[in-house]
Amino acid sequence: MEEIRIGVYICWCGSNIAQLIDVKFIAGEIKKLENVIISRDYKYMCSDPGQETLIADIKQNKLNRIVVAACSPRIHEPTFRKALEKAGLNPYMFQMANIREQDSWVHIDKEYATLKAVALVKAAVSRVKHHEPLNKKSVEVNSATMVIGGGITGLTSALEIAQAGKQVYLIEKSDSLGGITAKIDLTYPDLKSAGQMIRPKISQVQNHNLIEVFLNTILEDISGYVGNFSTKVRRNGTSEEITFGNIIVATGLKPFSPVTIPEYKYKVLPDVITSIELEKMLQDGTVKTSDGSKPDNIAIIHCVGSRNEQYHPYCSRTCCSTALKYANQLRSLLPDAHLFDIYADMRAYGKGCEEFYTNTSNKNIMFLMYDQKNGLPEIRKANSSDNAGMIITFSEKLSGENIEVPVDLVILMTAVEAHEDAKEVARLTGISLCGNDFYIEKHPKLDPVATTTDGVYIAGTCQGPKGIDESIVQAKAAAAKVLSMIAMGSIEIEVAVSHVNEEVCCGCQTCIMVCPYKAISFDEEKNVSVVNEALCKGCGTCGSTCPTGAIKSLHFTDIQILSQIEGLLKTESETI
Amino acid sequence: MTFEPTIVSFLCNWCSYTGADLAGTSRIPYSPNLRTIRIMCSGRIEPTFVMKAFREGADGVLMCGCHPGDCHYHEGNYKCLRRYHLLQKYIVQMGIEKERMRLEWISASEGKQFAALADEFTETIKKLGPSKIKKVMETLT
Amino acid sequence: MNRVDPKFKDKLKPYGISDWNECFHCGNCTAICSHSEDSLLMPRNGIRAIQLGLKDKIHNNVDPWLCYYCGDCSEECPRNANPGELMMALRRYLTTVYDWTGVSRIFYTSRTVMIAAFLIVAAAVVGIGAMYSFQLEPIMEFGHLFEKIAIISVAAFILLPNIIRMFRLTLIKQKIKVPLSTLLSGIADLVINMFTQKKTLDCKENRVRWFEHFILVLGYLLLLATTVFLNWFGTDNIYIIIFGYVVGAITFIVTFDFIIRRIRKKAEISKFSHLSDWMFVVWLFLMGLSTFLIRVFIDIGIIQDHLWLYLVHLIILAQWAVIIVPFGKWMHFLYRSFAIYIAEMKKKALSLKQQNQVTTITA
Amino acid sequence: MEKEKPKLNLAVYWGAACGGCCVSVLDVHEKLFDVVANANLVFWPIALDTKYSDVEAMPDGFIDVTLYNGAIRNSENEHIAKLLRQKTKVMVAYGSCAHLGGIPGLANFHTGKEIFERVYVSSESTVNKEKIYPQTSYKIPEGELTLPEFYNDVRTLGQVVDVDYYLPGCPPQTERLLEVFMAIVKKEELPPNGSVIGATDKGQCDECPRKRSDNKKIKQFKRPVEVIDDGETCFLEQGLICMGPATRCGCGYRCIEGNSPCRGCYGPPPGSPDPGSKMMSAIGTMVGSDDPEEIAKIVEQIEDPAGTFYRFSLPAAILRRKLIETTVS
Amino acid sequence: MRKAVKTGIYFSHPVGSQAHTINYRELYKYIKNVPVVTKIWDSTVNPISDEEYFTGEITSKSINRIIIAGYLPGYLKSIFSRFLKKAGEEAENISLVELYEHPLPDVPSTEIAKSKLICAIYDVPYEAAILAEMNPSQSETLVIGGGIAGIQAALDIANSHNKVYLVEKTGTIGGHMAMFDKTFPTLDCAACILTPKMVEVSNHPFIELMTYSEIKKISGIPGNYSVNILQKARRVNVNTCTGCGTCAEKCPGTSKSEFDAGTTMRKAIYMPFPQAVPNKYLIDADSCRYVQNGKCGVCVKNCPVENCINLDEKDKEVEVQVGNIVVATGFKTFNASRMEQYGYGKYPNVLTSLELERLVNAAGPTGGKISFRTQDKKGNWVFTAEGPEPKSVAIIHCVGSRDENYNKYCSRVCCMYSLKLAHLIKEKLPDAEIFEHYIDMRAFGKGYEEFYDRILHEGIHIIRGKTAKIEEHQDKLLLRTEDIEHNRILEQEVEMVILSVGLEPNNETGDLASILGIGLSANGWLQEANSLSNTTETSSGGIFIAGTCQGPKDIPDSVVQASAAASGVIQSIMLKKTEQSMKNISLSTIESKARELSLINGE
Repeated sequence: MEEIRIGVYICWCGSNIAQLIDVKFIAGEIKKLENVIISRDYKYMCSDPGQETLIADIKQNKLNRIVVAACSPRIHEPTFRKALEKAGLNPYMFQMANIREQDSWVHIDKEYATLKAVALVKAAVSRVKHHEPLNKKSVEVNSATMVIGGGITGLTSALEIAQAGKQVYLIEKSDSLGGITAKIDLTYPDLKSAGQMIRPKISQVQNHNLIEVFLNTILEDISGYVGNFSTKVRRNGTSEEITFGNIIVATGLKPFSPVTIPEYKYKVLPDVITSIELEKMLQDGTVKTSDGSKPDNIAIIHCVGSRNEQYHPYCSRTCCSTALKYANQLRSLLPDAHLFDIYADMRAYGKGCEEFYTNTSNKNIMFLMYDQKNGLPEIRKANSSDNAGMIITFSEKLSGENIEVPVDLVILMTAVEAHEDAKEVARLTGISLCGNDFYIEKHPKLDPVATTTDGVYIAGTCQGPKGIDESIVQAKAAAAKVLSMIAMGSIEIEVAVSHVNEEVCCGCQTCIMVCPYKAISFDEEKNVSVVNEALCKGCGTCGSTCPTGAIKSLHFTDIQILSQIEGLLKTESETI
Repeated sequence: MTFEPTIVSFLCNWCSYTGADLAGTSRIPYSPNLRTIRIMCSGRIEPTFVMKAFREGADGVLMCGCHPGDCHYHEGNYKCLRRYHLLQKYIVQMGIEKERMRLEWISASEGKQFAALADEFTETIKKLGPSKIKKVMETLT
Repeated sequence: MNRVDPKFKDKLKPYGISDWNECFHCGNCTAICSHSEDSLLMPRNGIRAIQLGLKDKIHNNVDPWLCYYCGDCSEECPRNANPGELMMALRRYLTTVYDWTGVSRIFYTSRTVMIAAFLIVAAAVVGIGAMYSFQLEPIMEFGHLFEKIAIISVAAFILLPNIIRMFRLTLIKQKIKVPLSTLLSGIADLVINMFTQKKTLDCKENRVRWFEHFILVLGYLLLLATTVFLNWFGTDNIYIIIFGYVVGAITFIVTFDFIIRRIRKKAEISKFSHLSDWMFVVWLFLMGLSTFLIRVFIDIGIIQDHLWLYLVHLIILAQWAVIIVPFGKWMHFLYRSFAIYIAEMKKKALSLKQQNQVTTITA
Repeated sequence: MEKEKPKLNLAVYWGAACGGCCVSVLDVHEKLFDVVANANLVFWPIALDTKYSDVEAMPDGFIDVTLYNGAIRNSENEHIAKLLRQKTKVMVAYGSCAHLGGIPGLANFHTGKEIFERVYVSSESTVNKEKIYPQTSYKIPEGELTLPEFYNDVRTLGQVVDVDYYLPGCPPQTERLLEVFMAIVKKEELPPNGSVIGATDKGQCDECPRKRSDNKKIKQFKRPVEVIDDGETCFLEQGLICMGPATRCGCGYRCIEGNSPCRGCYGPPPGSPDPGSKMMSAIGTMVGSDDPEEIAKIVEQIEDPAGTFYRFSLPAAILRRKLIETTVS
Repeated sequence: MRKAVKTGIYFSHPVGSQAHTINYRELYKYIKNVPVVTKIWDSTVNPISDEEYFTGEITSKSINRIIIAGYLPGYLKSIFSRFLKKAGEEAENISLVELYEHPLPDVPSTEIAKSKLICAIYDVPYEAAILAEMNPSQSETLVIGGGIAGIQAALDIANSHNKVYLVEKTGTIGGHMAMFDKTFPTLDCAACILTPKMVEVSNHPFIELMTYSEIKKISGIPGNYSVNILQKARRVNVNTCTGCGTCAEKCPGTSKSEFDAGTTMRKAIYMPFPQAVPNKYLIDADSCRYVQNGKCGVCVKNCPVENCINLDEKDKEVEVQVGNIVVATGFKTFNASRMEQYGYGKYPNVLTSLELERLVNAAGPTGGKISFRTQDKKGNWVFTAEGPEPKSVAIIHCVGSRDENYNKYCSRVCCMYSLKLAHLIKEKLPDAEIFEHYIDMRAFGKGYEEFYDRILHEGIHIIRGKTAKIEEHQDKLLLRTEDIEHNRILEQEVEMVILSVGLEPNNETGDLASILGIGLSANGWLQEANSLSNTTETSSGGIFIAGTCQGPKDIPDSVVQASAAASGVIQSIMLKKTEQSMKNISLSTIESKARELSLINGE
């Protein structure tokens, strides 16, 4: 067996790490460990020169194991693995110690933080001794794509891919395409017709010879892995199986139901309606109250269910500009009506939206500001002397007065929620959900349409509230990722998979039961379990379930983890 | 000197480790007693690791996974939960206070909760005092 | 609880601004205004009151009078909402609120009625001229008499009741109790402010304008005094004659400058001119000029042949006295100084009240 | 004619054990002749009257093979283990007790003191009002009487001396013993030191004749008496805890053949870091519920997890004994 | 078959200067005789007030479809829906044709109005009709701009195994994002997430990186553009420079560091920043003594590598052939000295947000310390780690944005970055008083509101009210603001003021637009093909836009847009075809295409 030669690098991350943790002390402590040939500290390990140092050390000192103590491995593990590869070392002969996110950024006491860092690095060192080289494997990519959701996002993604000449399966649960966009009359800030935009897209999708549309269809099951997925879809009671290489999830949104907000008396007072209900009226060109009369006073209330811990803490992003759009439409339909726009912060952020706000301000609309921390506006039925159907009362922020607004019709700008199917689709596709049930992207900034599951992309409002234009851009971005992958033709797959030692496996089949990906099958002849490496995602559950210890979860083997534990606890009584 | 426990935590890569990272990016301070081992899924946590941690001197062991239903690998966290119950019974039999071992769900967005958990668990362990397992195992006659 | 009144702002249209909605309340105007302070959040508060139609708040408040229209607020307004001109319009509106006769409201809201009034006055003067068979002497005597009667009656029947109304609205009705001694102590300031408008000096880079305005007020008042009390047209006193020339010249030269500025629209204050503004400066100019010319004509002895000049002068004078002074912009002069006085009284009353509260607490 | 091979010197010793292992040696029956033909039995207290002093007198390495059965419970066990090690070329831990601690190892749930208290004072059949406990030495006029010291903990042989081979089983299958013995005699190539011999690397399922599937979701753990065994289905799938998957083959699945689930005497297959934890993990995973309360209820049915998963191996586990306050000096 | 279509067309004229750009008489003449056009109304009748007239007309002429054309036609859509419904027709049968906003700078508006109208009349999407022709395309792509958007677009395209030329005008890629300390709302450090991407670009086998280069000329047709790129003389050999920095140590020429937003000085020979890609030095001709006076050469003498520095190197021009182009030229920040009332440039401790970004950055001029601006020996106002720390800081939002006097638009990122900066200041100076002055808090993105909420609880004073002026008053800065929420005038004395400057199109945007033949929208940003459905394409075939050159946006939105632009490029490469430029498609082609695609039938 070759001699173990470990290089250890402690990153300062500028001052992010170095200001709390004594990096030089760690480097010194680690230098004392067995098999550690090099132990350095460096300002920015992730930088080009940092990586160059690492590569040069590997080459000069014949290092065969590397430990970098820096930020979270979720950020830079790939970076350093690439550097190892560049130096001719197997990228898995590497271990990171997270001394930033889980140390210097969360602790205050320098001594403890440093001691903890030493422990983490020692753990990494003792773990890396047991690392084994793992080799990359690649699989062919099926050029077909499944798009889940037939709203504007799904349609755009489908078209974008089909127009590049690749097969698309578009799955829609309802009986029609178009989603929420089809229910919208106009868009902001240019007052374009949503219908006029989406109708041709729908017919294009329906008539495209490379797009197969599945309406009234639900997904029963998704199996496979990046490049080679298959699914069972059920349509009209019959099941069929389709295979494809990538998935774009665009399950869209659901409007929040304001029934739960007592102040607004939605469904109690008949003339309190939601934005979607107003859209219908606008499409028909007649806005009227429940008794059929023309409303003289109309109020639009923003942030209904948004920006409020009780309902949704997040901002629903589109409502402010949508409210401005309604103000315009109501003004043209009812030139003499008094319009009140009750907002919290006017978030007209998009291109042309601030100008739209300015122009709307000139249309004789009374803008009133409220602050949720002073309570929500309260709607009550008016008295006969009030000369209006309802009265809204609240504390107006810009005048500092408690005011009453007489109204006949109230429009609630309801929040945007993740679609109710999002959870189920997330389960099938392996996407993670954030606290608000929107999908979590692989990286919120740099990989906003990818997910942690390879080959599964998200686009549109399933990721978070956004406007039609923004959803379209996201749909295209997701399509770009898919097209890239199709163009490449093959893709490297997970290497840290499970491995069955056939010498030990006795065929109890417990592992088969626990595998979430059906990646393990039973070989009757040999009486052993067999792992399909392309299907295995490396969760390690089988490894921890196997009673004989025949299954090794590569890169997370028993010995690796046990040594890591040992390393972690070695520093017990040392002090600086 | 006050007793500063050493706690080994096993965090799943997708939720809990990310949540712990979030505590970091959000700079939510918590007690420095936690030493983390990242695994891909809480389903990978097996009793052996916990025993080993206690054996090597950990005063407490914390296991964290995604919330039920949120597991990146569908239901690894449930598997962890089932083992946890059995393991708990076992460690009690072995004379270890069951409070020394915890299984909690931390999602990727729960940086705050993670920090609070770390503090609270550290407090619990501090109250229990140092674990004597390592010493006992080493002084076996 | 205040009820919003979306219709209210429509009532303000005749006073100068048709759209009150551009303001998005960033507060820049109030912050930039050198007069604003915690107790005087101007002009944004006024704008908000208009937008929401909080009528009482506007009526009870003297804030707009404390604005001297330096124009800073309008210049840097991020939404071109023109708060300076909004304040001006409010002042016009408040004039009609204080006016017990309601005539000024009619004049502001109906241009036709106002022009008709001007024509009627002109016709009346011509009629009187005819009554006196267009003889210079009696007409001038009448004119002189008219001046005196007009001053006294306008003061007694319009100015005084309006000021009392202003007091009622802004102080008495709001149950603000000001001790008599305080009321009296403020009078000196009131007079000084009235004649000097010294608060304008607080506005940045406003000295020239203030000075101009100051000598115009002085010129105008002195011209009034010279003609009415010193009988300028009838006197032989060379000092009075020369003095009259000076103040007359001041009046029309300065107003001429004002007119030119309003035409050029360079400074913020001159950018927007309401009909009432035009009338005020033009009539003042005409008055100064015609007075000046009459004395010139007298001095060169051709007034007899140019009776029309005196008639024109009298027409202007009459229109000024019965329309512009009691119902037009002239009243701003008065209201503004009283507003400062009232604001000061309010402030003092408030601080007294606070003091009392403090003592009760400590007691 | 071949030159007669020199005979091997063979020792068999009995530590903390039930004697079953020695019986299993005897169970070679007529094959004993084969043994004797090839070996001299130099030390076997159960059968021969060899004194410890005789052993001490032997030169180092004199004994070719020692079969040590039983765990290390007292100072005598330890002393002889060390002595034999010194005199022996190939030390074989024979049987579960020497291998992993065996049944005596379960004493590690208690302290030595507790055991004495139970045995000499509180047991129902004992009358010992003075609470007299055995002493390691006792002065009598004739001199000093000594007894071995009773240790607080039970250890495996491997934890006391270096062991060359482990031959598991409670007791080991005699056939296995013979195979091993003959291999040594024939100087066949032996596995590396420290290996388990006389057993395969695979779990019991490899040989188990019962039908298995991947459906091992257990809703209720049962005791054998609670099941009407169909004689065909995997025990686990019937809710019976069977240590089979986590236990080496070699025993000839005799328990299973007797319709009794495997109890794990052969110890875990190679690669297991702990003798019981893997099985505990597997059994835990098999609990057929996702509801925490239900899981707890199901798990409650496993009466004695430590005793179940470490029946033969507690001293060899990562946590080798129960943590009891008094054990800490 | 659908029943005969009878179309009524209403023209809504704009008011103001735009009104005369379209010749309506010509337009009427052009469409009058199309069979399905039953009636044309112009603005002499007003649908808002003449309801009876219109319903009468629609009923009597059995009109069953309405086209509203002209300025902001959507404003009237609901009214016509009502008319149609009253007449018993489908309320949805309305097409809107905006005639006053289009992405074509050089084509007469009347011509475009005609083509848009004819498409609407035949009920064919304009986008479909102008897709008449496709050019064959080659697979190489040019990406202009090496900021995050350019990097992302280049990587996405290159990952499909197609060649990309990435042209960047400065000496390194990274753009503005590299200058930032942390990014909102997750506060992960910008460099940590950006530098790996930069390294990926430099290592990518399919990307040819051309830094310190500018686009000179573009000719050719969509699918086959020929691009002239000026490679400015770096004067340092990229291949041999080791980045050791000896040259810069000795270099006597100095200039304000661009990367540090002018907060510190750099040498004439410099590395833009430590993680620059390429990680090599270059010489800035303007501050190099040799280039300016012909005398110096200290760097050459000190350079340990032979022939690495060539002070006489000249700019050179290269030509590349590409099929598609992605423009990602980014933004510049608003020049805060234009707002004299804030005294930027006059008072040393009035900073722009970009300057503060550098200041709080651990790799910045002060190593992450927030200190006052002080004068160095040469009299330059710079920041050093030795400077004292402020005890109070005010941050002013909307500087140059949402302001009719400067930029009318909202710059979209300032609210969030201001909150972030406030947080970072608080972190560094826990005892300092921090004030934020805002108008509307635009925390609209994913996790932004939550971040705002968090800042609200950090003891930072968040005040609604725009600061009107800043004056210097005995070493301190006196701010005057109305605190709207608390009904008071705030006269604060603070020691440092941060101006949250807005975003403006980069200086080159206009020139580049004319080189590329694409339009500019109202505020000088690049004009997209369609503000609703297509924000990444332009009127020119094969030319895509991404990131902030199209309008202000934050990092995730820029990245998404860059990927979306890449999608168009990859599609084109896969099909080996590129769309024709709109302006090259004649009206008659559009008309015949529209007629061909049309499903409607006239009488």
